[in-house]
Amino acid sequence: MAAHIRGPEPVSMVQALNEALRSSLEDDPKVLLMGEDIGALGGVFRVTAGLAKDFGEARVVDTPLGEAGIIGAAVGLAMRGYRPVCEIQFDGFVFPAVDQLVTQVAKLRNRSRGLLSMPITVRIPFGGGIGAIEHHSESPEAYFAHTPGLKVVAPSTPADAFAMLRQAIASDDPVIFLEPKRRYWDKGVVDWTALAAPLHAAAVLVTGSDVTLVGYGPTVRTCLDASVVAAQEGRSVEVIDLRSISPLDTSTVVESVRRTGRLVIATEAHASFGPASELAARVQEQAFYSLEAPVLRVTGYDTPYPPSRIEEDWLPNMDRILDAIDRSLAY
Amino acid sequence: MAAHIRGPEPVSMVQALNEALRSSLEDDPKVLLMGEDIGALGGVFRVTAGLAKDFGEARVVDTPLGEAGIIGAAVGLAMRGYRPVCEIQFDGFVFPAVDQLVTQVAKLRNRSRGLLSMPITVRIPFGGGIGAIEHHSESPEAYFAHTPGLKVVAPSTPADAFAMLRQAIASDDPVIFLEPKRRYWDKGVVDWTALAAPLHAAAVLVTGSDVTLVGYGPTVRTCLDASVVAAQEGRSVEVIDLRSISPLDTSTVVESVRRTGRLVIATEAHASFGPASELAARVQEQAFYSLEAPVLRVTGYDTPYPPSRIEEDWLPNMDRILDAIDRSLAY
Amino acid sequence: MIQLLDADGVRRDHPDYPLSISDGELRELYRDLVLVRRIDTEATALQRQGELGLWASLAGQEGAQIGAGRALRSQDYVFPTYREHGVAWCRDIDPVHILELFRGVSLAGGWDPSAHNMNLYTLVIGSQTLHSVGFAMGVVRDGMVGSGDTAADTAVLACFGDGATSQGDTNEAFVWAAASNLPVVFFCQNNQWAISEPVEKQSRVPLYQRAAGFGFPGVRVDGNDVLACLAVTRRALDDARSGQGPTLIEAYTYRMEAHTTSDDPTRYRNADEVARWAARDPIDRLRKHLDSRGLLDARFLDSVGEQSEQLAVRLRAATRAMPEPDPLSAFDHVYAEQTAELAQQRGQMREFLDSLEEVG
Amino acid sequence: MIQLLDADGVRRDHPDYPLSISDGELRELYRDLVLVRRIDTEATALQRQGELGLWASLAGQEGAQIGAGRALRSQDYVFPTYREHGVAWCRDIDPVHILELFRGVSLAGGWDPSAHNMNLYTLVIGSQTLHSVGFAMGVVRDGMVGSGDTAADTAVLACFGDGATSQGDTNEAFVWAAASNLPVVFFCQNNQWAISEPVEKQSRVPLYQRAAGFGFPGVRVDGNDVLACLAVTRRALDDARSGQGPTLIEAYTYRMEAHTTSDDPTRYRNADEVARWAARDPIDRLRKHLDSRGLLDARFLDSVGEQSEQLAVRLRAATRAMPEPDPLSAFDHVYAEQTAELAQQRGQMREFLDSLEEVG
Ligand SMILES: Cc1ncc(C[n+]2csc(CCOP(=O)(O)OP(=O)(O)O)c2C)c(N)n1
Ligand SMILES: Cc1ncc(C[n+]2csc(CCOP(=O)(O)OP(=O)(O)O)c2C)c(N)n1
Ligand SMILES: [Mg+2]
Ligand SMILES: [Mg+2]
Repeated sequence: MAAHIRGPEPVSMVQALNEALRSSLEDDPKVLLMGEDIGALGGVFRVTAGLAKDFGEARVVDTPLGEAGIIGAAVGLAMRGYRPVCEIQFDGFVFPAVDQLVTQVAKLRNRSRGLLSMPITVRIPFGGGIGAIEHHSESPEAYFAHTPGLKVVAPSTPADAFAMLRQAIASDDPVIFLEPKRRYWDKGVVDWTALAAPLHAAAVLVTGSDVTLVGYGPTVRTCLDASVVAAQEGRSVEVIDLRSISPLDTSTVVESVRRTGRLVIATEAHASFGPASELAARVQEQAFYSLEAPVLRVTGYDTPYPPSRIEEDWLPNMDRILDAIDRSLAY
Repeated sequence: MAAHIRGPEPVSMVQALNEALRSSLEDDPKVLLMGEDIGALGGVFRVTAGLAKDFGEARVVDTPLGEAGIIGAAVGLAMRGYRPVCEIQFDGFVFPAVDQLVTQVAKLRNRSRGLLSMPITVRIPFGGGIGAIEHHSESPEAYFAHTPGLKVVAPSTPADAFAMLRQAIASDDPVIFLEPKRRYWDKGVVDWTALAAPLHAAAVLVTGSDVTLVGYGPTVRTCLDASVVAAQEGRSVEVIDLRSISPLDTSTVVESVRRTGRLVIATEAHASFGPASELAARVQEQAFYSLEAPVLRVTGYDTPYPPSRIEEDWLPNMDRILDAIDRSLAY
Repeated sequence: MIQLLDADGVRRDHPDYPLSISDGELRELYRDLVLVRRIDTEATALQRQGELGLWASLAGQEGAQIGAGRALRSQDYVFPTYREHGVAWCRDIDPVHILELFRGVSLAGGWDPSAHNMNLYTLVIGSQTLHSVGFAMGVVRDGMVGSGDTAADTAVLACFGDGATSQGDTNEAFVWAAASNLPVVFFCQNNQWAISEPVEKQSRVPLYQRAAGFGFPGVRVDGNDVLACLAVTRRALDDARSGQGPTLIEAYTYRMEAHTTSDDPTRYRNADEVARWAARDPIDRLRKHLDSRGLLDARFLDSVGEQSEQLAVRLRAATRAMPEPDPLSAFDHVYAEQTAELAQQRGQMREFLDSLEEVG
Repeated sequence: MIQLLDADGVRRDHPDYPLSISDGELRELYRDLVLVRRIDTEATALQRQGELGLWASLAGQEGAQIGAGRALRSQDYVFPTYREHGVAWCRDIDPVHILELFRGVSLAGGWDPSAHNMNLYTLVIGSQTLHSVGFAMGVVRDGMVGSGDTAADTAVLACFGDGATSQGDTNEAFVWAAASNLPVVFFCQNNQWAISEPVEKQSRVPLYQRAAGFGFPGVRVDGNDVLACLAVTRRALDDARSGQGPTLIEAYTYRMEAHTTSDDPTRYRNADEVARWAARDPIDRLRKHLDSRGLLDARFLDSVGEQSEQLAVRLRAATRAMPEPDPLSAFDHVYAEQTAELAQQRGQMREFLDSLEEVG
């Protein structure tokens, strides 16, 4: 098998995810992948490339074209003792599965007083920035984060992608695993044997003292870039990668804001009723006396995702983040 | 027809809604109702009682049992020039329709550059407190409020129910119309001919100076009760009924908070990534220097809606609201 | 329509569904039917007395449910709706657990699904059909189909109503079961009504015909004939276990009572119809048959009557004795691994409840 | 499988689908096929040159689409997927509008659905089948079914692929169309593949059989035979308009190219299969027929060739000339009545873009 890619050279996030799936399939015979086109094709992003060949069609299942079916069947498989890892082909196609996710997957443990377990991972390539057509650039995390019983995470690097996907699959809770598709081909070094950080812990990537800048998934790279530019302008930006959207590691952010007094959040999801608003609500509550400026949100606007030719202006790009940092510091 | 109920006597919210549907059917031949059991039965809450008899089965349509079908068919009817008013029998059964709502209803106007109009009203009895079984007490408003292209409203009185439902049906935008089912049988006087307030304007129900207390739908009554008790303790509470969740009338709330310096929000929806968080995020941003305490949220907890025998402790009841007011004033 | 007992209780044979059944077994079926109906009438009474918030009656459908339920082997797995009290009975689930749901002290009934090989009640129409498909995929992967070991080979029974055939989920389940030849028996109780909507609003052809379009067999059975339901379900389960794939069974029956105790059927159906179906009562039918064969001696009838009475007494007492749930239990089992946010919210609720107690 | 032209272009008759067609009409069908294929090859080229972000080829499916498209009357309404370039051609939709979508300057193509009686492209698999059902409900309410006025009576054509038959929405659409006897023709292009999944992963029986289970007729037609597609769709549309309800047509055809330009079909299908289907090319077949009847004179062929060349030139130029959308247009048409929040966000974007311009 492709263990050769587990070396010191940088790998893409796609490769890291593929390795995570491979090792999960190797480690646990109850793990099984299912989705549209994940078999011979290896998925439209090749995340499952080679796995059907190596593990067989019973464990890497090309399903009929129906997302409700994929998640509904995963529920039954989980009840039979399996750990299904479902792929939803694109963010915009998860909605037919929302009923099974919200009324069944999220609730069955609670409804059964802990007798039933739903160790289901739902992988969804999410977010924009790849020049795609409609329904291929959505950021649906808020729908799931608002649903008790689901957990929602998003890695931002190949290393996290590898570690977090393995953790998600090993988790006895259902995890919506959001893959930032425009970072799929970015490379990074993965320490294949490292002990992973807790799945739901935020990570302080850069320490700073003037303002806290928070992102997750696709915006983390943008936040890091912004912090470099801001540094050139003499601004010390602390960058935090949330990693987990639900549960949200509020305390790491609050602790940071207590020091910086300022918070800017960057996410591609729509502003209103979105993830940035939740973090703002928590931080204003828990760090009330520390805040020297309101929490500012740099997000996708409250419009449908636009045609790809204008997506760069619509997304929370570096300039918009720098602008928000300026506005925060101007208070 | 039952024009006799349009008198000065108080009517229940169910009656007011029935009258709004009746008058909309009378006024516009393109209006048509569709849903499960809305015909002969008159809906499980009798909101459509008598309408199939008076307007015929072509305009009050008992549909097959499928929520995706109800909303998907409404899209086609809208494209043919009709104004469908859909009933979803209970809040917990809207999820099979989420795909059509999010990917189609919400987006078709934008996608068609304004050439297509989706004048669809989706009536959903929502919220808890009636001793129901699972899936019959949900507060799904955040899912829809986070979706650009949808509007979301919730009346709290028979008078608003009558006026707002007529406005929603007349609106060229799709409106999720949430009916607070535990207030269905509360009575109130309706001025049947009054000029209605704008559909998306919040209403200051009680003026006060110490703290602003905001609710919508089922919690408005609770907020009013709390304000009376608080007054007995010498606290002057300003009560605002949001009426519209999306768009959110932020300015009315901000204007109030500028005076009171304090804000408590009461909603049955889950706390995290919910409506209360959005309002908190906006108010901390727009009234930053006025806030003397963090915005506090009194909400349904982040658990699945519990068995009915314990729902009263789970819901944002009056005691929890009073407690939050105390906490706010203690800052 | 497959029938093995006609409306007068006369036994008929059907070449495709031979049924050899002993006198003792026949009497046990009768006992099941009577006891299950007793659960139903008792629960209805408890609802009227305010002890239950709601009740969904199975009256009229006992034959279908006991027939299907008694066709199961213990290793088979059942996915019920909210009305499967008769099937649950056959799975040895204490009816008290079902009443917990309808009283509002638990969300979905408190039995252990794995202990009884029957999932909890599912209220969202159609959802469980997809679960049954997934479970069946697992059964196949476990090698428990067509292995030849009859104690191991396993089938899945997916229960749903006529109305559920209109849901996307149910039809997707048909697609999956057919495409992968899964060991699922789709057991549709066509009780003629989906709340107030007659089956004609859902389909203009008999429901069992739906299956052929997906590529697997469908059969209509007299749902008020417990023997036919037993034979037809047994055969379908055998087929499933031996690797011959899914079957759709339409059990043609009738919902004698309101949809639930909250419903008022006089608004949408007439008494004539109900009376016509009363004449086809599944218990009467089996009683006539047993009677004609001299199997209804007083001792047997007494024992059934007594057992029925004891059951009712126990249900009443158990319902009234159900402990009120702890409000803090809302926070249990939301996650396998509790989150900090939830732990904090739980703390807030506890503090708050404590403060009320201090005041009170 | 209904066929009116065999693989060698020999005309056959079918008793249920008589087709009288003039030589001129035959030649116009040929012109349609050639022009539509030219749109496709040109768009593929534009994608390779980076002028389009993506392209979904209809190559191989021209016969199905032109057959169905030319069966429509102007008052009929079409609900397409993302691959209906041939049907759009028959609805007089400028292909440039389609390219707008694939270039990324608009979300769904810029034509006016009402002007062409054809909805915008729908990308979410199956969704449009329910829209067609709703539209048909409106048609019935407008009295435009079975009125006897052939200029008014209206049918709805719902297009979808083989993969779409697995979606809940599509099956719910079958339920609704059957239950209300709606004037919908379900036109399924079974091109054998749903991206990488062969049709056998979706169904183990021919797809047209699905309809019978829902209570309406299904028919399989040779999708590479434009005449058969024309005749079969025409009859189904006539039935729909006259009040005889829905039909499912399975047009048995093949996707000759990749799923889209992003796809790599060598990963999942072999060249033999493609070659076999190339021998059944719908354009070749009609060409042989016309040739055998002496209808392919040089003048006609030249005129088609010239028109095809002009079309390609125009598409190239128009694509390159498409104005870049204004980023602020994202805020247009989100609502009929703009909200304060959106107006404010729009203002923020404008200010921000202005500030960049000042800097730049
Ligand atoms: C998705 C969904 N929509 C609506 C409901 C409300 N509802 C509960 S039972 C019912 C009718 C079900 O009819 P049927 O499937 O025939 O089962 P029966 O109750 O007759 O046993 C409806 C509409 C629901 N539970 N789930
Ligand atoms: C709900 C949904 N799920 C997944 C996709 C991704 N997707 C796009 S096309 C396609 C295959 C469709 O196959 P088919 O219906 O046969 O149409 P064809 O492309 O062959 O014309 C898939 C899975 C989608 N567009 N919508
Ligand atoms: Mg029924
Ligand atoms: Mg296809």
